[in-house]
Amino acid sequence: MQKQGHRHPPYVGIYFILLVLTAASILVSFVVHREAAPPFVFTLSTVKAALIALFYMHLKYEGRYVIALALIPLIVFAVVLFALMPDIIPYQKM
Amino acid sequence: MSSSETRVEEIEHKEYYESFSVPFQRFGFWVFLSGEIIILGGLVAAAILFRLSYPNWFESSTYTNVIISSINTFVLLTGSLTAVLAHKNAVDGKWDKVQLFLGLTALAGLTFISIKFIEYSREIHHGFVPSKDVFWMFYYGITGIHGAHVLAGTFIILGVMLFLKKKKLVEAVENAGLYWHFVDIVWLYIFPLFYLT
Amino acid sequence: MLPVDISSHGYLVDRVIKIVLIGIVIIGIFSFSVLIYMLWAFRRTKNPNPLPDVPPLLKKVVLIDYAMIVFDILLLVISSYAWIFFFVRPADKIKQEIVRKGENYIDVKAIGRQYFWTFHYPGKDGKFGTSDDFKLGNLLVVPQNSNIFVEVESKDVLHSFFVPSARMKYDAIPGRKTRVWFKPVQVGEYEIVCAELCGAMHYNMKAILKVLPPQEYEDWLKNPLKIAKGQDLFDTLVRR
Amino acid sequence: MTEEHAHEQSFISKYVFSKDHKTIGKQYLITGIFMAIFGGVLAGLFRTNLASPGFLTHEQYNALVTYHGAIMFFWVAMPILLGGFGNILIPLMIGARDMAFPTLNMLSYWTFFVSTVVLILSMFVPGGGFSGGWTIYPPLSANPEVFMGSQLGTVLFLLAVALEFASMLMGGVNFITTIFVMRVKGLSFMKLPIFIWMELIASLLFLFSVTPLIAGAIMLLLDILLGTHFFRVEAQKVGDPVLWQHLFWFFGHPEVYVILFPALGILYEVFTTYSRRPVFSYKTVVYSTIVAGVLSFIVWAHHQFVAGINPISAMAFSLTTILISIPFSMQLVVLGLTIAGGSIRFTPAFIFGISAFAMFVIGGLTGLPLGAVAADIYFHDTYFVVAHFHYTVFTIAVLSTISGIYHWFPKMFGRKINETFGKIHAFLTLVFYNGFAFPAFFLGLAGHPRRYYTALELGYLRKYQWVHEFMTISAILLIATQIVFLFVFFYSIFAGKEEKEPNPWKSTTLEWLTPSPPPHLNWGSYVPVVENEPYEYAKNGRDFIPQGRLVEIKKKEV
Repeated sequence: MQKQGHRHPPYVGIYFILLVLTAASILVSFVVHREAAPPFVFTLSTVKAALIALFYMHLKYEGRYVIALALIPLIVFAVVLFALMPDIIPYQKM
Repeated sequence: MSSSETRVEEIEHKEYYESFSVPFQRFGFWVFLSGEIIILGGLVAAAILFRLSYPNWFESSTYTNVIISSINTFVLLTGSLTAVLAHKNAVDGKWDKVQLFLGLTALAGLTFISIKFIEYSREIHHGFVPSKDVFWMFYYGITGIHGAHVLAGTFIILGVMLFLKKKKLVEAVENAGLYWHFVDIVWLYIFPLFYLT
Repeated sequence: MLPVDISSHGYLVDRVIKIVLIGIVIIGIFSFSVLIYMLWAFRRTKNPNPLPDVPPLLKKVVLIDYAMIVFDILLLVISSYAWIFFFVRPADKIKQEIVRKGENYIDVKAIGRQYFWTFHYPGKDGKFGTSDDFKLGNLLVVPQNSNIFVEVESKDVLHSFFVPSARMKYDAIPGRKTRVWFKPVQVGEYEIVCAELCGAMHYNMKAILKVLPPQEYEDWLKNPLKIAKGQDLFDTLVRR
Repeated sequence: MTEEHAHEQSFISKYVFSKDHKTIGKQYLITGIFMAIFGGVLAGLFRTNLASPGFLTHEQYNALVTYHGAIMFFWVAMPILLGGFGNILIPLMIGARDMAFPTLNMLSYWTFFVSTVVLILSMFVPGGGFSGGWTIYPPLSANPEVFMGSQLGTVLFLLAVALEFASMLMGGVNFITTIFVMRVKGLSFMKLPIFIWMELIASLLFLFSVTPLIAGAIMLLLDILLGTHFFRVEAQKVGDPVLWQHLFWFFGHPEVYVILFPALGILYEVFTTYSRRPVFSYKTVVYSTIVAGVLSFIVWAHHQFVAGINPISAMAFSLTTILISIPFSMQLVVLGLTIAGGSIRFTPAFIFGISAFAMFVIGGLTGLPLGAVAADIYFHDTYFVVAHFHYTVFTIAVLSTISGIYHWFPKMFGRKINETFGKIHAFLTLVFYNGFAFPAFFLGLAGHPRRYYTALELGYLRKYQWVHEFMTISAILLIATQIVFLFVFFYSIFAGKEEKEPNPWKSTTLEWLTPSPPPHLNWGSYVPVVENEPYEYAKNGRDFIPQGRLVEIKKKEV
């Protein structure tokens, strides 16, 4: 019942991109100042995660229901994170 | 799902039910994954909240071993590649190659867990126990849960390998792979959170 | 049913409560009358065959949704007003204002433990951590018409500093210090209770809020412990 | 019944480890009913203590309060409304032959069963069960040294809750997949019976709300077992108890809707059937339910207005909380107007349904003072809250459920349940229930905090002791009524009059097409074909038009 329509994306090529990005994030964490590193490193992580989700997990070829199932948790994650920030952080800093 | 009920389902499915773009096995698996994303996401969210407010996080994170964890990242990514190649071959009908690639993925899982084990024992040996401080409790909590997921993923893949001897189902290979990729993505965030920054 | 209100802000809370209760009683009575009318008018013996459409008059019941929206907005406005006025502003800011205006104020720490409250007074110098600090067990003595800043804190589990008569409630959370403000305007003895499950004797975690006229409070302050010891409330302290 | 010979099954695979959704649903239903009686008896015990203090010890009182809350939510409302009615009705109403994953379904029930056993075990471990409230607030639950129960009891309690969540998640995955993928030909989303919509939205809400709490529960267990301090505070070690409250209520509020929506779904089916009128506005129901579901994710902090959250975000949460009353008022108006113009049959199912509706109006309206942030300063954690959630949750878990049981009893068991008894049952339940729940509003106004062993210790509450006594008597009578119902229920399952008619109530939805009880694989050698809207009553001069009809199929040989 697998949808046969799409051609296989270049899995091995993506793998090498992932490895290069990983090396880059390790490099960044050592080169860049520690306060400034997290945004870069996490952006790289997000790029990698997007590559895996889109190609390895075939989200690029899925219908809207499956994409919704993948996106709703991220929205929930964001809601929890941002709604909790004003409550948890100031008290932890004391 | 071996009784005759399932077979009735399979035959009748297309004829009697409203058409739906996704096969039900994969849809159900994505529903499950959707929940899993939030379980690990919730843990990571808590970690981020404490990370942003806990000044000594970076200090503690320098004690974790970047080399070992980089090797582990490599192992997981390779497992992802072999899992997706297994699925590709399954779609193309080359079932002996599927077995090979699934075997490699399971091997990657076992390697990851062994390396993690060595890492844990070194850290505990040096006195970094979970109750030491905020960083270490999150470190053990999250990597522990993640490790359990890797273990589960390995078992799923081994189970699919055994299952394939009887039935050649593309869905089974794909779902096992999906789980593996999901665990991999989670690691991509854990790695910088605890090792790099 | 509401207990007597002794605080300067309590009337606002009471007003919100009264408005919302009157509102829901009106909406409730209306809904129930429509419901009972429908049950009576459309029973099978009276109306053996269902009508093809809802009677036009009843369709107007949909307006209750709009009434609900209006009521909600009203409620939000008055409730937010009370909240902004007395609770949103951090007690620190209220304090600055009060210092500027030159009004009276006292600082107290309320520390919750299983199952008693201790109230720390800064003593004559008005600072905590000096030798003239003193503390009372389960007794909070405050002067009338003075601004009271209570820093609520807990040493073990969650408690809640609830003064029903002052319309004041705030959770005592371990690791966090929260300052709340109220101003008692009526002399007398009132109860402070715990409103967050804190263990087996939760129901017994009570203290007395004693509001004294300013002059008596000054007298009391000269020798606070002597008078406080007269209270048998210290029993709980002694037991631990 | 033509299929029977092809599926000769042993007793164990037919009644115990069954993969048939109807059997699993009945297993859930009956387990849930037993837990309801159990939870009710617990309530009777601690209410007796409130009337005459000293009946229980302090630890016992707290433990009973805790278990009563947890049981009624997790072991009664959810298994009955999702596990029971959901399992039985979803495949029947959408014309499927079974759930999408029958084995998972069986696992779900048995995980639930194990969780029930663990829960009851945890009550009787040496040192006493968990007694920190069903909200499991740390540090009370995380610090064994300050906690009054035993650590083993706490761990087992958490384990039981975790197993129950796992079981309901399995069920939820199954429900969502089944409803999406296995609708019979012609049954598009906008033709689904409202009950199915409600189950779908409830399952999605549960899936997305419980998972952060699972993350929290893992952290709490680590706190208890490994001595970490996610939620505990020790010197130099900064945990945050408020984080748990956030995670808990992020789940806790949608959870209420998880059980509320199926209950409302039952009411829609019952109201349309017995008043012979279609739903007043189908689309309003669907969309307002979706809106309410989405909003339910951003209202949670109204449980924590005075629990140290940022006052500005408290205002934001107050706004969303009050906003959520709008979709619900729309729902209730539609539900109420469904009977307008009808020809009402006062069957037990309808009487229970209408009382559930009326009680829910009270419950919903009294939510407003709790959502308004200034009033909540006073009402937070008082008996007003207790009264409010009994008017909502009791309505959901008991009144709607019993309404559903009376409605679908012939379909489930192929037998009738006595109508006269049902009417008396409805009347007594309503009277005793109001007798015990309504006075609690006044206790709340008087400032009576929740979870108090006795009110006699507080001067300003001492004069209300007679209210407690009155409430206790009503509560005990209420439980006694339900125990009588339990006997009648089981008597009717085994010895009730047989129901030959597949559609005794002349209802429209698909489940009434097949014989009662439905054969294995639900439709025998027929299959339903959907042609109409779900609720076509009083249309074109006909009393009712079924949603579909059965057509015979030629079965291919396997």
